[in-house]
Parts: sequence; C-alpha cells; structure tokens
Amino acid sequence: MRARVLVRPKAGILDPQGQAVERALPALGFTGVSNVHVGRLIELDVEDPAQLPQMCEALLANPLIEDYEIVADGPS
Amino acid sequence: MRARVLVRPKAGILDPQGQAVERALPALGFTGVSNVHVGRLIELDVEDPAQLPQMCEALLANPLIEDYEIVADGPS
Amino acid sequence: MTAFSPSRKHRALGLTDSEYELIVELLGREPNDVELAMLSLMWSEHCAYKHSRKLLRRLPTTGPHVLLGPGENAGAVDVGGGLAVAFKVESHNHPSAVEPFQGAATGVGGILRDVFAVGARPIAVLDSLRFGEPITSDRSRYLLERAVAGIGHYGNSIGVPTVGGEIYFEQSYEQNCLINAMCLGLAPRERLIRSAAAGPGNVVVLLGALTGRDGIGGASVLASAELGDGDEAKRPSVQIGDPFSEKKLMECCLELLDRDLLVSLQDLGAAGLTSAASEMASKGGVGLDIDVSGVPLREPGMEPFEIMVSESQERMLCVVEPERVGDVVEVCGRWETLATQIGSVIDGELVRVLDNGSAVAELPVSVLVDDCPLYDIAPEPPAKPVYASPPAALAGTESPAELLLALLSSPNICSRRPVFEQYDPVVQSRTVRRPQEADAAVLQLPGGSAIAVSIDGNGRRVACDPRAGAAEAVYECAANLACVGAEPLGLTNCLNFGNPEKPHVAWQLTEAVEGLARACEELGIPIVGGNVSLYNEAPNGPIFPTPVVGIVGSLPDAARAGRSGFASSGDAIALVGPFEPSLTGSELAKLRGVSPTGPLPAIDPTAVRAAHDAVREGIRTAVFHSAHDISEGGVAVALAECCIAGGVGATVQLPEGIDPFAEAPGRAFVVSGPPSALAGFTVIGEVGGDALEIAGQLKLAVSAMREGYDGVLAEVL
Amino acid sequence: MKFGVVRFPGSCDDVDALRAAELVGEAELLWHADRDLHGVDAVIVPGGFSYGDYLRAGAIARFAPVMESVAEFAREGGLVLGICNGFQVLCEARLLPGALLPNVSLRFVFRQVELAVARAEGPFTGACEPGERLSIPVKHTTGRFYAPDDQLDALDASGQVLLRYAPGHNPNGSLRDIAGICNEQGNVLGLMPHPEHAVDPLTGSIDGLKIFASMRVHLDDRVLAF
Ligand SMILES: Nc1ncnc2c1ncn2[C@@H]1O[C@H](COP(=O)(O)OP(=O)(O)O)[C@@H](O)[C@H]1O
Ligand SMILES: [Mg+2]
Repeated sequence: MRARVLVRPKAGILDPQGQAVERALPALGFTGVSNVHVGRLIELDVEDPAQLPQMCEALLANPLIEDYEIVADGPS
Repeated sequence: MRARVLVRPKAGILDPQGQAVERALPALGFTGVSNVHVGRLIELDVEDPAQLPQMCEALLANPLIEDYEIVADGPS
Repeated sequence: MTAFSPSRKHRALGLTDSEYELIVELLGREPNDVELAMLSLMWSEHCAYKHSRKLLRRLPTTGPHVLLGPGENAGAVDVGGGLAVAFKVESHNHPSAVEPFQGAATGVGGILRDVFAVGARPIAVLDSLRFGEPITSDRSRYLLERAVAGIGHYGNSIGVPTVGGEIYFEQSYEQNCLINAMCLGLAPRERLIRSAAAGPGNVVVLLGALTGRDGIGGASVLASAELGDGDEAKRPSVQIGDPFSEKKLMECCLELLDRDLLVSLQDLGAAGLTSAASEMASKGGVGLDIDVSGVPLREPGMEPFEIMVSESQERMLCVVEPERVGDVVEVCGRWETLATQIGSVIDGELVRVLDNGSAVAELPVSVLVDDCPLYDIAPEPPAKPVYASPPAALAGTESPAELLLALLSSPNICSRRPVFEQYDPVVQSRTVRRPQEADAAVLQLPGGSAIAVSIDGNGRRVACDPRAGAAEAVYECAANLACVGAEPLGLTNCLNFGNPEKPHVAWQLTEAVEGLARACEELGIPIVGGNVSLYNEAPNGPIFPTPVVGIVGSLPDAARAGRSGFASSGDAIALVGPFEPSLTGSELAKLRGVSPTGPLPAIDPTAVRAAHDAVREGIRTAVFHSAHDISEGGVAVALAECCIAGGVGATVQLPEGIDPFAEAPGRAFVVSGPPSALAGFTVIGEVGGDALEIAGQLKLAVSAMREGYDGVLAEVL
Repeated sequence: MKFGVVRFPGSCDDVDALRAAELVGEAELLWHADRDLHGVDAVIVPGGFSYGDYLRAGAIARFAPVMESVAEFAREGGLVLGICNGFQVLCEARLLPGALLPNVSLRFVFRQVELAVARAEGPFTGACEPGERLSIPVKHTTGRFYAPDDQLDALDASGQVLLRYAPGHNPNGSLRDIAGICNEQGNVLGLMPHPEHAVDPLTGSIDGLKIFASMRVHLDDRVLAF
C-alpha cells in the first residue's frame, strides 16, 4: 500500500520556518495568509500498514515535538 | 480556508533523505518498505485559495526540483 | 568531402558541421548515437578547452616544489616534512545561476572529488563568488543567500572546513553569477596517485552513488552555450548534492589508497563515465571496456548513451588488480559505498562501450581526448567601453570621513561575517587563522609548520586593464600570504570570461593570461592547475573578465602566523612597499559612478617582491605585530580595517600626495610593531585611542566605523 | 583511563574529539556497527552529520548497534558526553530529556560564544569555577534546545543544566539559554558547543579542555575510591 505520513510541529512550539514563510508571502504580493506551519511529508510503499504507527513513533516523528498523521493512499 | 501543500522531490531527482530513511527502516525491524520519499508539508489559512498555485510556484516549492499538490482542508 | 549526419543531430548536441566532418574523417565512418553523445561532450568547450588550450600553454608550470602540475585532477606542491598539498579551483557558474543552492553545493562536491582523486584528504575549502548588486536586486540577494547556504551545506556536512573566500557585487554579474570553489588536500608525498589506467586485464570499478538522468548533456549545453531567455528546454534536470554519500565515498577512497588497493583513481565530473574512462585510458596509453549493463541505476530504462554521459554526483572510477577486487569490495562495504565491476583495461587504444556484452560504441581514445580541434581566438581591443557606468552612489560633496564610512559600508568592502558565519572553519583542528583574523587562512601541519591560502581576483580592475588587472590578482594574493608570513609555493586559477568568439572577449582573455603568466614569472610562482569557464554572458553583454587565483604557501612556525588587526597601543604604524595608487578602477570610482576603463598603475616587480619579502620576514621574526595589505578602498580603508579588527584606534599622517582612497593592490602594506623595530620603514603614525585619525583628512570613532562595516550584509542576507 | 569516540558514517568531529581526549587520557574510535565498547571508561558521541542528519538530526544514528551498548553503558553509570550531533543523538535516544530544533535563524551558525558554567561540580564541570565563563565555538543548524515548561522547571530545580549561553550569546534561540544538560543521574552530558575545538591555544581558546579534564579527574577519583 502507498501511504503518506504527515509530520507537523506540535502546537505551541515555535515554528520559525512557518513564520519565515508567513513573512515572505506579503512581499511577493500574496495577502490574507496566516497560521502557516511547515512540517515533513513522508511517502512510502508499505506491505504491512499496521506497522506504520510504530514506525512513526520510533523514527519518522519525534513525539516530544511533533504530531503525525497517517494517510492511506490506495494501492501502490 | 485551511489548506495543505504537499511538496515532494520530482520523479527521477535524487532524494537522499528518502534513501536514508529507506535504509534505516530494516535495521529497526520494519521490513517490506520501499519507494520512500521525504518532502515538505505546509499548512496554512488562506483567504483566497485561488492564489495557492502561484504561491507554490513562487515560494513554497522549487519547481525545478519539486512537485507540489494542493489539498483543501475545509474551513479554517 | 561533406558527411553531415542526415538528421543534423550533431548541431543540437553542440558540434559544428566541420567538427562533425572531422569526426567522420577520423573514424572513417559515421558515429552512432552513443558515440555521438560521447564525442559531443568530449569535444565541448568544458572538456576540450578548445578556445583556451593554446593560450594556457603560456602559463609557467614548473618550480622546485611542484609534484603534480596541470593535467591531473588537482595540482600538488611539496610542503616539507614528507607532505604534499593538492589543490584546485573550479567553477560551477551556470548550474548555480539555474539553482543556486544545489549548484553551489555540487560545485563544492566536485572540487572535493578532484582533490581526493589524487589521494589527498581534503582539509580546506575556499569560495570566490560574484553577484549583481545586492541592495537593488532581489535576484542577486536570492542567489547570494542560496549559494552561500549551498556551500555551507556541503562543506559543513562533509567535515571539511571552509576557511576563506571572497565576494564581489557588480552589475555585470546580474545574469551570470560566478561560483568558484577551491579545495586543498593533504597527503603523504608518496600517496599521491595519478589517474592513468594501467595493466590490461585489470578491473574497472565504479564507486559511489547510483547513476540517474542527472545533467544529461549538461557539460556541452550548460557550460558552452550562453544562458539566454527562453532557454528552458535546454535546462537539464538539476543535480542534487548528497554530502553524506560523498563523505562515505571520500573516507572509502582514502582507506583504499592507504591500503594500497588501487592502480588508479579518477573522479566523475563533467561528461561522467565518458570523460573519466577516456581520460584514464588516454593517460595510461591503454584501452578500456565498459559494460553499461553493470552500472547500478537510480532510474529504470536508461539508455546506454544516458549512462555514459550522466553527471550524477558522488561517483568515482578506479582501476584494480583482479586479485584485490575482493578487498576493495570489502572496504567499500564497510563505508556503505557501492562498488561495481563495470569493465576492464584492455590492450590497444579503444574505449569500447558494451551493453550486456555487445558493443554499442567503439571509439579510439585519441579521437575522444586529443583530436578535438583547438581554435585560435581573434583578439581585438574594444573600440568603445564595454561596460556601462554604475549608478553614482555619492553626491560628490562628501567629506573624507563620509567617504570612508561610505566605503566601509559598501557591499564590496563591508564585513563578510554574515556569510562566513554559515561555514564551519575549524573542523579537523588545523585552523590557526579563521576568516577576518588575517589576510590569509592559516592551517597548521604536524611538526609545527603551517600552510597559508588565499583566493583573489577583482573583475572590475581586470575590466579596466586586463593585463595589469590579472597580474594584480596574483600580486594581491601573494601579498595576503606575506601578511601571515607565508612563502608562495604554487597557484591555481579559474578564468571566468564571456564568449571568446567575440573579439573583445578574446582580447580580455589573451591579455589576462599574459598578465597572469608574467606576474607568476616575476614572483616565481608556478601554476599547478586551474579551470576555465567561458560564455558567461547575458543578452546585454559579458561579465567583467574575472580571473580568480588561489595561492598556497608555507610558513615554518604556525605559532607566528600574522594577524591583520592592530595589536597594542603604542605600536608604531608603517607603510611597506612602493605605493603610487590611483583612483582608476577603485571602489571610490565605482561609488562615484565612473565606468571601469583606463590603464591601472604600473607595477615595479622588483620593488613589490622586496616588499613582500620584507613583510613576510617581519611577521616571521615577530618584528611586526600586524600586517595588512592595502587593496579596495585604499590606505584609509586598510587602516580602518586594522583598527576594527584590533578594537583600537590610530593616529597617522599620510605621506605627501597620497589620496587616502586610491588603490594599487598587491604592492603595499600597513604594518605595526614596536617603534624601535619599525625604524627602518616609513612610519606614518601610532596605534592607540578609540578613533582613527588621518591628519588633515578625518577622525572617526572605531565604533562608528565598525557599525558601518558590520551592518550591510547582515541587512541584505 | 580511556575514552571511546563513536564514529558514525557522517561523523565529522570524531578525530577532533579523539585528539582532545588524548590530551587528558587515552582514546580510541568506536565503529558504529560494532557493539563492543572495548572496555573504555567514558564514551564521546561526537559532532558531525551522522547519516547526513536526514529526517531529523540524530534520528537515524540512535539506532546504530553501538548505541545499544552506549545506552547500556550509560544506564550502568558510565560517563557519556554528547557533543553537538552527539547531543542530538542522545536526545533522540532518550538518554537525555528534550529535543533540539532548528535554529531560529534557520541557518547554520559558526560562532565563538561565551558559556556560563551553571554548576561547577560533578563529572563534567568539576574542574570549573562556579560562574566561570568559557569561550567555546558553536557550529550547527539544529541546536535550539526545547523541552516543555514543566520539564524545564524540573531541569532547573534538579541542577541538570550545567552550561548556559552567557547573556547575549544564545546563537540559536535555545529555551532558557540552555547550552548543555545532563541526565538525572549526572553521568550523561549533552552540549551544543564544541569543547574539542577549544583545547589548543594555536587554534582558539583552551577553555574546552576543562570538560575533558573534569571527566579525567572524576574517573581517577572513582578509581581511587575503590
Ligand atoms: N586556467 C588554467 N590554468 C592551469 N591549468 C588549467 C587551467 N584550466 C584547466 N587547467 C587544467 O586542465 C586540466 C583539465 O581541467 P578540468 O577539465 O577542469 O579537470 P577536471 O575534469 O578534473 O575537473 C586540469 O588538470 C586543470 O588543472
Ligand atoms: Mg577531475
């Protein structure tokens, strides 16, 4: 199965990357954008999707600072 | 509107991060994982979602080496 | 006889009709597609140096310390104690204009490979950068920021310190930024290895990364054609650098050489396998068989020609005796580096490309490497000025103090700290002088001695007067070495120019090479290698002609390496060297909006050499507490920099008739030391206080000067 | 006494750490794929970019076979010093609390910074004076120490913060200016600055030597106590 893991900074932790994007957009003429956060996207083919939560806890995300979300993407 | 932008390395472009993760997983006891790619996840509130494609081209992605995908996420 | 390929593919690949005809004549037949792809790259400007090779013959290349000269992956000099230093500078201009982060990063990756290809462990990187104006151009700021990040990314991640460099901002680089990277490596003398393949029956092994469709056609299209608008289709896929792979590849190659397991080693750069295989065969006077079906691929379905010309990064090619292949594979396994047998050394003089055993290309090594026609260029001095005047930044009514502040805060002179803070200068524990501590970087060697290195080149001055400007680059670089107490051993250079088929660019190139050669002869410095980057041209004209030189020198005692900043109150300040500066080509002239034309002041080689010797000696004997050469911004800026670096003021009286802002790089120095020790020199004042006072001209607090000096790049970056 | 310096693929400051350790004792490299710690008395997890720092700095390295042995060694009270990337690895391995996030500037920064010794006792800072300032370089992209507030309070209360950036010297936005912390037992230290690059007057300051000397003294005392 093809799966996506979305990893984002936990709420309340300073996200300078998100802030940098938010600051840069108006200069490029894009207005009305707020609440920007930048995280990681991991896409993979996995034979046993049941393993995904453990993979996230162990490697793909750091639960102290990041939340993750697993999205099934259909057959690979 | 809350939106997500998924940014990933273009097909055929070297993805060292994806390779490193793919090589690490078996050592942790996770087998049957392949085709791993690591990209960026950008989440944002945007008043005018029609601007998103231009934002991606101009800032959020580097069109020379990255593809992007815009996912509407419902009201912010 | 005319024998155009029916489809005229050769033209799309960058070969002229007559070059194609010559190929057909040499082969006695039409080349097939694989052969045409290989030849088009080997006969490109980038690989064949067809517009510059004849000129390069003018350069002096021999000297008592030279171990490897031009022709090898990197040159090398003997630094004593049984050690050799290998070094080279290379450009990555066009890829960086397309994607500055990856372009600059892979530029560093490439020059590192050239250095460990000769068996030397990379110990330092320097970079020489040129962009358009940072204050007015968004694009220039973007290129600057991303290129610097890319250089740092690669060097920092691989554990090689970036110890120096230079940056200039000029309108002429707006479309064509220059990214030149230099690397130095250290090896026991006897460990230096050449790239010549030898021993028919020996195995050809490909090391490192998987081969993908990176930079297919990159060498000929990217490096030999002008970047114009609407050239999207020509842009090949961008190469991504992976410093982690290269770190493993580097450690792996160095261990293979330590254990004496290789016959020869060669990096894969422009033109990939084609160039590496041809060069190794040519140097060894042997043939090679390469079977592309054995090459590990990143993408399925690659054609043999794609595999042969791919420029995927982080790969090396080596020749191994059959009985040692097992050991080689074992070492590579430990370093998680792929090692694949892809061919063998054969008798004869053919490079044969096989696909699962059947030949898909068969080319004589000589046709690949030697037979590309070398062109004479047609130099012609320009009839009218080539470069427009820069916009004037000064009103013309400023006081000397205001002029000094304007110069200190101009992008070409201000502090580079916001840039070099992004580079690790200390990893490997050799760095005795970091950026901004002295005019050259100093690296200690085992046994207490040290080497020094600097990289220099002021394109605006070369634009004024190509011959004198190029010579000045050599003098200035050698002067920087003198300031830390080092004696030059060898020089590398990168010639960044516009389109040499245009007569005035041909003239700039010819004159600059002459200036370079003469300055090296006058100072007794051999040129051990370099690189040429041509066609740096936008629709509105060429870049400033920009020869960049890097010199490596040695000093006997690392503990006595010089510094640029004034050291103690009460020291006397003296001028050393002949000094008849002019405003032509100066930073002040630029700020005043004057176009870069006109002859530069003449150099008296004997007097300059004596000045370099005196400064070197003064530093080595610790008679001088500081030394700094007088370059951009003249003696006033030099004094201000000594004050800022030392955190102390100075009071001086300039000799009659010297304009404090006029320039004559590479000849003269500001030194300080105990008054008694400086008695024999032209003493102009004293260190002390918290302001710089130039009698009759200006008085500025050191803090005010520092504020101007430190602010500018921090704001644009 | 002997130090072991771990070498991952991508370690950069391993040889520097080895040389620094050799100034106060013996030292050898420990290969990442090897579980055997060769009987060393203290382990240094050095700086660099283990596994390219891909995904998250230190995330992949913590699974190296050698790290299993290092974790066990630490649990048994062995001295473990993690420098820069080593600090990141130790946090990822949960041998130290908290995490290291990208610098607020989002850039790599090299800078000679001043550190204030927050606690001048124990195996890593015992040779320092209380309140002493140390001049030591930092060089990293991911050095902003983070832990939730309550955990930070606990670290402060238990004296686990050994080193802070002196006022005005925080290069990365670390919470509470934290530059180096130890575990509860006090035998594992992680710090972002590079003491191994401050051991030779020719190449910088020699203030970093204090950390290595403290370790030496601590181990010698322990041997004497037996
Ligand atoms: N400007 C120059 N001065 C001296 N030697 C040069 C110059 N340009 C190129 N060379 C030499 O020509 C050879 C080929 O250069 P290059 O194609 O850049 O090598 P590589 O493929 O190893 O990067 C090298 O040995 C190099 O040192
Ligand atoms: Mg080479």
